[in-house]
Amino acid sequence: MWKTILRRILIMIPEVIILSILVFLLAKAMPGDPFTGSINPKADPAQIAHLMKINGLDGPWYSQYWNWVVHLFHGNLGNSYQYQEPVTRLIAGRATNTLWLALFTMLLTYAIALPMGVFAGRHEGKLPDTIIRFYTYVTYCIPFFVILVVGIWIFGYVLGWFPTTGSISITASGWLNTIGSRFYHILLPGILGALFSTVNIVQYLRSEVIDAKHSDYVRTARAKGGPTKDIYRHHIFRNSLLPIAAFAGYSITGLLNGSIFTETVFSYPGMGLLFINSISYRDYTVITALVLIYGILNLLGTLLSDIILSLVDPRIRIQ
Amino acid sequence: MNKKKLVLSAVAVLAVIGLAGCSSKSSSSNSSGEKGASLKLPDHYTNTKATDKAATRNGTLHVAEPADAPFAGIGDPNLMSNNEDNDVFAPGAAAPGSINALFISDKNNKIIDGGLANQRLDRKNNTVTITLRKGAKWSNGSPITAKDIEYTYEVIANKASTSQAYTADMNNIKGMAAYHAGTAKTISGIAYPDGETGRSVVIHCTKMTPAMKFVGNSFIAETVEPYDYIKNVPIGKLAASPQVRKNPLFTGPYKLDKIVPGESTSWSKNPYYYGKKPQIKNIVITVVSSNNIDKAIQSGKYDFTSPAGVMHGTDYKQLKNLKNYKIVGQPELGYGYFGFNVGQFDTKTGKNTLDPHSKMANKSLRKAMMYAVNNDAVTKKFSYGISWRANTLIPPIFDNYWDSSAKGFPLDIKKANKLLDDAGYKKKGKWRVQPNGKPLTIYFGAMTGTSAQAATYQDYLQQWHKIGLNVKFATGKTMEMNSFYSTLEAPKQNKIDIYDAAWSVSSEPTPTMYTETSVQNLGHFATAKNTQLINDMNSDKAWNDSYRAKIFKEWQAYMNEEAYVAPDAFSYTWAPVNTRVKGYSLKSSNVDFWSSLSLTSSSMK
Amino acid sequence: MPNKIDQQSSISAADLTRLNQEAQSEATPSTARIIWNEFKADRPAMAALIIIVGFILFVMVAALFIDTPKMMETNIMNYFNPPFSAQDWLGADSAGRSIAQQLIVGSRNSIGIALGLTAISSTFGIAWGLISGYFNGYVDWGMQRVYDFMMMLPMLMIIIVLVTIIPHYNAITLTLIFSLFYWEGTSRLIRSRTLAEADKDYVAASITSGTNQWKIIFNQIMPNISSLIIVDTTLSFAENIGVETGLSFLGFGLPSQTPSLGTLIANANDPNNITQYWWTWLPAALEIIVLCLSISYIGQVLRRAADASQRQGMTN
Amino acid sequence: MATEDSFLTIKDVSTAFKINGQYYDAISHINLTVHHDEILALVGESGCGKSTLATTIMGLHDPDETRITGEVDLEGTNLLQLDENGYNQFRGAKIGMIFQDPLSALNPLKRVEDQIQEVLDYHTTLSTAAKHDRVMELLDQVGIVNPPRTARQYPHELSGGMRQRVIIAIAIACKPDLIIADEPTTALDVTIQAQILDVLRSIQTENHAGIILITHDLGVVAETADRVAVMYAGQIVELGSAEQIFNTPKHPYTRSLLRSMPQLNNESDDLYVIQGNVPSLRRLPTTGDRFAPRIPWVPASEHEATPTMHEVAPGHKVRCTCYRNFTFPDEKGSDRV
Amino acid sequence: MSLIEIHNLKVHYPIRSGFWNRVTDSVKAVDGISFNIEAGETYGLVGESGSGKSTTGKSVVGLEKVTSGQIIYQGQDITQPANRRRLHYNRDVQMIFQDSLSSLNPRKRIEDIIAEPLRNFEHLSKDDEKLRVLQLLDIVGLDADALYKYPHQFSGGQRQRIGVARAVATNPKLIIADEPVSALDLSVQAQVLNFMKRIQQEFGISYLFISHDLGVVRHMCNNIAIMHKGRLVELGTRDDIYHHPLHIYTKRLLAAIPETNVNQRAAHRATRQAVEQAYQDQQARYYDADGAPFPLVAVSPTHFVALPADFAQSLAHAEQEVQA
Repeated sequence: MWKTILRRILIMIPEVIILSILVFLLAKAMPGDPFTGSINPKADPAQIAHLMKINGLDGPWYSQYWNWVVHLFHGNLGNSYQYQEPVTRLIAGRATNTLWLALFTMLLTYAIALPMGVFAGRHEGKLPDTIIRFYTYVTYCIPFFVILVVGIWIFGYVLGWFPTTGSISITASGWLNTIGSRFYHILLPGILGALFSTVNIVQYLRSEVIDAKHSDYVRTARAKGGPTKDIYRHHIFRNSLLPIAAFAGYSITGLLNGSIFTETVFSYPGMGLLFINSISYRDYTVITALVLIYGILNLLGTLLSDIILSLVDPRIRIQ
Repeated sequence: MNKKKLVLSAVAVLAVIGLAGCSSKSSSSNSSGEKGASLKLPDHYTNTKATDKAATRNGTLHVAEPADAPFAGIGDPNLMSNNEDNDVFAPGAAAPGSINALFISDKNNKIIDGGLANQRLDRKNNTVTITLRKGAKWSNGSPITAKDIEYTYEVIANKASTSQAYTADMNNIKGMAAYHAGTAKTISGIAYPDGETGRSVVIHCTKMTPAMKFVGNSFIAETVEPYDYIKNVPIGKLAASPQVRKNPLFTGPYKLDKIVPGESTSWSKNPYYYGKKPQIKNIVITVVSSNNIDKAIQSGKYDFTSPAGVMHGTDYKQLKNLKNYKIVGQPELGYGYFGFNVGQFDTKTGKNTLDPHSKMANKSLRKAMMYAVNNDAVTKKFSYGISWRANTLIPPIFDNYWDSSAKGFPLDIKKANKLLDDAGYKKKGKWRVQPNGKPLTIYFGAMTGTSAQAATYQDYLQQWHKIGLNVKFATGKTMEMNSFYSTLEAPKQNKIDIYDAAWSVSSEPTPTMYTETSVQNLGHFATAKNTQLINDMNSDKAWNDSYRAKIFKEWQAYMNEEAYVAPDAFSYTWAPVNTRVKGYSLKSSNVDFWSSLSLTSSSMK
Repeated sequence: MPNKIDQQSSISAADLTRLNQEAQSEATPSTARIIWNEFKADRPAMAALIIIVGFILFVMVAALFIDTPKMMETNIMNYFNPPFSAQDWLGADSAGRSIAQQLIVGSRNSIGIALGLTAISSTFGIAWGLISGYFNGYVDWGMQRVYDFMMMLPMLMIIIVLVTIIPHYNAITLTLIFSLFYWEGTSRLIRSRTLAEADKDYVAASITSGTNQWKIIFNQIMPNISSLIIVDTTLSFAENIGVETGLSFLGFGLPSQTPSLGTLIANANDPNNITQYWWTWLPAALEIIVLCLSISYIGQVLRRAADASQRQGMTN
Repeated sequence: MATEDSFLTIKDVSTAFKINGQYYDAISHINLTVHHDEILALVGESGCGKSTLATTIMGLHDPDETRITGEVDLEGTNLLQLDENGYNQFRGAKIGMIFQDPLSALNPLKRVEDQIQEVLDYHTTLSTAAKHDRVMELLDQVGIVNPPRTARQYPHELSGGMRQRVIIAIAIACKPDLIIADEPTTALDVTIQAQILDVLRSIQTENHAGIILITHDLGVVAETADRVAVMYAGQIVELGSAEQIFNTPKHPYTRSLLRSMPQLNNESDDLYVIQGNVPSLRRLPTTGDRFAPRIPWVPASEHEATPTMHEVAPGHKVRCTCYRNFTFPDEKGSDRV
Repeated sequence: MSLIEIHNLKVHYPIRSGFWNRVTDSVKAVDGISFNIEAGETYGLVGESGSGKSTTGKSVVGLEKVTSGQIIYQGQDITQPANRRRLHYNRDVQMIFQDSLSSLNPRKRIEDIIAEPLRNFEHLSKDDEKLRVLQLLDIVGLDADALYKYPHQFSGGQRQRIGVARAVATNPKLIIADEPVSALDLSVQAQVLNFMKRIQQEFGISYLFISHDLGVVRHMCNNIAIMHKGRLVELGTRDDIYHHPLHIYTKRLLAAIPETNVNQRAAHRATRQAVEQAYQDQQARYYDADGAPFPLVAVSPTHFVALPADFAQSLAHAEQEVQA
């Protein structure tokens, strides 16, 4: 199994290399440079050239790329022009926030979606099923940011139940307070994100449950004389949940995309907001690093899904 | 959105600067527009309520910093590069925008005694002597020394420095160029009469200029750096170091307790502050998305927005009638303007040259375009009075220099048409053609911004269409800020003929961005008279204040006459202030902004 | 040997017309007819179909009568006109532009983008999925690597970067940019079904009948996944109508002079608009929801029609 | 075989499925008894209702989609009257079922042992260790060579024959009186089929169970069954001992089936072909003999208007009177009756 | 000359494993079989699932990528796709599939299905083509109104007849019938088998009839090959195989066929169990050290068995004596 994972990771390497070249070139192709308009007008052109040079912005693209890669291998992604600190440190701080939020959203998503999907599948065609399906249709049709914007307006401003900005209150002290404050800040975006991302899982799980319900092995289980609840617990739930569990890795992709919206609306300082800001500031080092990181996270998500699936499904054991 | 302002190193000092990309432009005002704003905002809030003792003991002042991005968190005035950092570290300074500043100034921004240090200019010996007040201390209790003054120059000028604050004018200090180039280890022009730990430094210059009398000039750095505290950090790495990020030192009334990177800062009283004793136990400054700032204020979460924070006209409309908030404001250090592309920058000689054959080289055309713009109406509708039509290129906050009598370009379609007719721009079909008969299409460059700005730009186009000029957006739409500036900064370009942009200026108003050699002279105009006038502003004669004012006014008249760059709008810098706040005053005479503040109640209402 | 067949069968050329007519009268209705019957049987679905088709036609035609540049002119006097007023029955936005007119032109633009995007990405995705699924071996391996790589790309980020790079981007370039990424879901779906189909004996039968590989892919296999294709395309279309809204919200959408549902909904990114000037964004949001729901509903019917023909196959 | 020792009596059972809101009988008016120690084969072509009868006895139909009438009496209890919980006392305990497709009938995610033990969990109070022992015993009983190893495996790791043995182990775990085997060997190779049939028979001997063996393969029936019920279009058309059915078949359908088999000793060129098709569920004739359309040369007068079962020999019953003078068209005058 | 000669045909599927996912082993689906198909004859290929009989059939018709060996048709090795194309091989060699539903494209009308090979090989005019399809339908006993219907509207037996019609459309010389009746009910099976026989007689087609059902094979085939583990274990005439089986595997298969003679079921079971016992006990004598069948040796001009020559001869003698 470890060998297979290692091999998968090796296969990823060329993909990551191509991605790195791609993002590097894309970033270079963006108009303007990080100093556009920000140079002191009294500074002479030599000073600008000097700054470009110490930031590795001179020379042809391949030499810039090569420098970048060499630094990359030293764990050095360069400095953010906008934030004047090492990109690794900058992103590390933001990544923590994004991961907190993503993790919470994911847990909440599953906490909401699993009962809903199972319930809808179990009562296929009945009223609760109709209601749940209507909910999924409507949610599917509403743009994500509309949910966020309306949500922050109602619960953040009108009702004032939740903070509307930031990741933690500065007045929080002590570990309990700190964690509490962090949690309080991700609560609303997490709930809204979860409400949105349940849709796919609910629909998928529902049809899985319906399939499982009509499967031969459930018929076998019924022929064993098991009570309905045991049959659901031992056979239907478990078998329908497996593909969903494997979905978890892939859902990282969705959460990362969503983070760009959530963090923008909630001024939540995570990687998504950092990306949007960096685009405006042409902060290449940050842009390239973020795209690369998101790409690698996507890859790892896929790998994770495969691993989970092989762990939980004996038919797909990785040798 | 993108209101990337290019700020400079903080201190209300530094020279000109950045482009206030998008703050609200446009203005209201009476129809003739000579006298500035129709809306009069008070520059202070007189709160007569008694100060609650409990509030003083336990109260927390909540300040909102409107911003689209988390702040960078560089707690050093010479290294920070955006407004947000300046704002969130403001309580470390006596007054907003003067973190670790040496000097205080009068209402004309002239340096006066009584600050952290006093300055003496010696025109005979070409020296500047700066003397620290006695017993001045950093917020950690260690003394402020002469070396701290000098170290500012090292931080700015060091070869490895990430600071953007180094200016060509600093080469005026002896030995500075060599240090900057890395050929000298120390700056030979800076001397310590009583040693590095003493209280004074003497700066030897090659020449003295009148600008040196004012805060915000680009010749003399006006801050201190805590040398002892940061001496072990290589200057190239200073901006990323914890000494600057986590626990920066300040000289102001409050000291930094805690910082949540990108989000908020928390402050408590600095017992070592030399000036007026601070009165509030705790100050918290939090970044609030500029989209949400109105809702945040309306729901009563903050006492006021950062005094220098960017607030739009639409925000004013939303907030002006709140019962528990008062609006306080003063004219902005900056202005919006129209620029015309009339030349190119010669990279070899480093000079801008006028191209007499360029599309916009005709003065009548430029002026006609300006007279066609209905800025009075536009600003009134979209900014609710916090912007108004500008009449010159010097903002009214510079009382001495601003020419209040300048007419600017009020709406006058008739005059515009006449100018064009006289200059030979005849109508051929729907549009006017060039005097030589060739068709005329003018490309307008504008930055993507708020919806009000988009509407404004659209209105400009419509107005120009009214006088028969075929004006189109360059690239067909508004431009994202970076594309906009990278297009304009090209030495020679023909994509944009006229553009709308903004400058925020330093408290010393010499318009260096319009000089023959400036790379920020985006329209590349250069005339002998302009060069002469700007040089005169800092000539020996200009030590005479009234002469200097006269030159400034002459320059304003000249610019309005030639219209290479034409004024667009002036604005207020303003903030909603909660009625529990006492002592809020933006008066420039209030050198103790932060320590003057107190709370009348411990709970916000 | 044709003679042999002639000898074995009593049918000769003389009977051809008669038999053909007989056969014709017994002919089974086509898939299209089955789907149509399904719609006729399902009133809500019919209503959804009428709404969609009627709305699209209305928007396409009405948009012809609107002078877009004129409509997008700033009209200071109409600044945030409330709805149901004389000039603008749906009100006006911050530049005094009619929301109703913008809604029509914006719908046209958004639907146009959705149609273009669906056409490009579905065609590409279907072709990719069919080819990759049919040919195993190196072709499939190579195509799968490309697919994996595309899947790894953080789509939204790359789109934003591309949008900022392209200087003269407009609805068409935007459609093309989206098309770069939106074929993936379709291709995966189609590929997995093609893999299953390619294993079926009728494909083997076609091979042994000497049919060329491309004909097998597009004439034999594709019709068999047509119901999947129809349903997937329908649902993609529903999704694609709102595709540019997210970008517009983040500020990377269509140019401001090109109204779209996205630019209208993006008005909601100013919280003041949410409550005070709700008419600037709400109608567009509702429209997207209604369109998307209707199309999804139609998709359900199509899916049912497809299933029904299969069920029929089992009971007969 | 006296009726007294029959422990399962199926009385007048009909099962109808709902199709587009209307009910259609899949089996109608079935009467059968099953005795201990016997294998009763239900034979017929696909669609004749064999499996429906099995699932009806097991109570596995969705009550919303089916309408079941009649009585299934197992040792004094009418199963059709039971609610779900009541039924569960019988399923697995008194009735075991063996399914056709051994792969899909096993939960792919559970080890063999867990799947067998599940029955014991539901119906016994044995200790865990005792259950484990019982599982090993069962696996051994169904002829699995290495029970501990197989018990730890997952279904996909087993061959088709092994899987079917596991299913049998599940079915017999609680020593049920009745085992219903629904096409237990159809998916298997002929050699494996023989082994599985041997296992079934040995189980029956050991447990004294009654087995209902559902199959379409006359060979399997001839090899295994004690009694045979031939089904056509939802009805039993002939019922008798294996000897009676194979040696003296009466009903035209039974005779047609036997005649259309490629016999090992029959190398003639043409096989007998029954005319027409099995009617689909929705087109079942509601009156008259359902097989009549497929023997059109038999005059209507030969058929009963409402066909009933006639006892032609002790224990040998035939539906409808048409059997009396039935001959195949190509053997007119043959003396075979 | 034989219609088709198969020489040492091998079809191996690679198994990849190890760190670099290299091919480390292979599943030997077909592992070196040779036989000839004569014109007009019927060959039965019998074996259990996984014995490689279907793979062999598919290789002959060109559906399977052959690992090694040759299939010679008209002097050309048709394991090369180019040769198949040039010879219009599939006009002469056709196939009938087991699953009649999946072998007919559910989205195509019957006319298009039957005409498919015609369109590829014969290029008839529209009317001629339609006429040919109608005639073919007539031959397999279907009415003209089938023309514009879809496969799912027919019963299993009718569909299989449509499959037959398609297979004979181009007047092939050989039809590979892969379990053509195993999915059908008894009565329908009889119908299809009758058609296949009739068509063979009338058109002089050769069949390679693949089945696991020895009863059906016996009914249909004059020549029978028994396959096991990818190799042929016994090859001979119907009489050779059914009455003089030599290989223990053949005997076991024959013994496992259920008898319809109820009166002798006990005896039959005893025989079967005895053969099964012998099969279990005597593996070593009948298979080589790797458990694979030996190469074929001839025991008579028509009868071949996969055993060491001497052992085969002794078995043959013993057999003759028993018969005598």
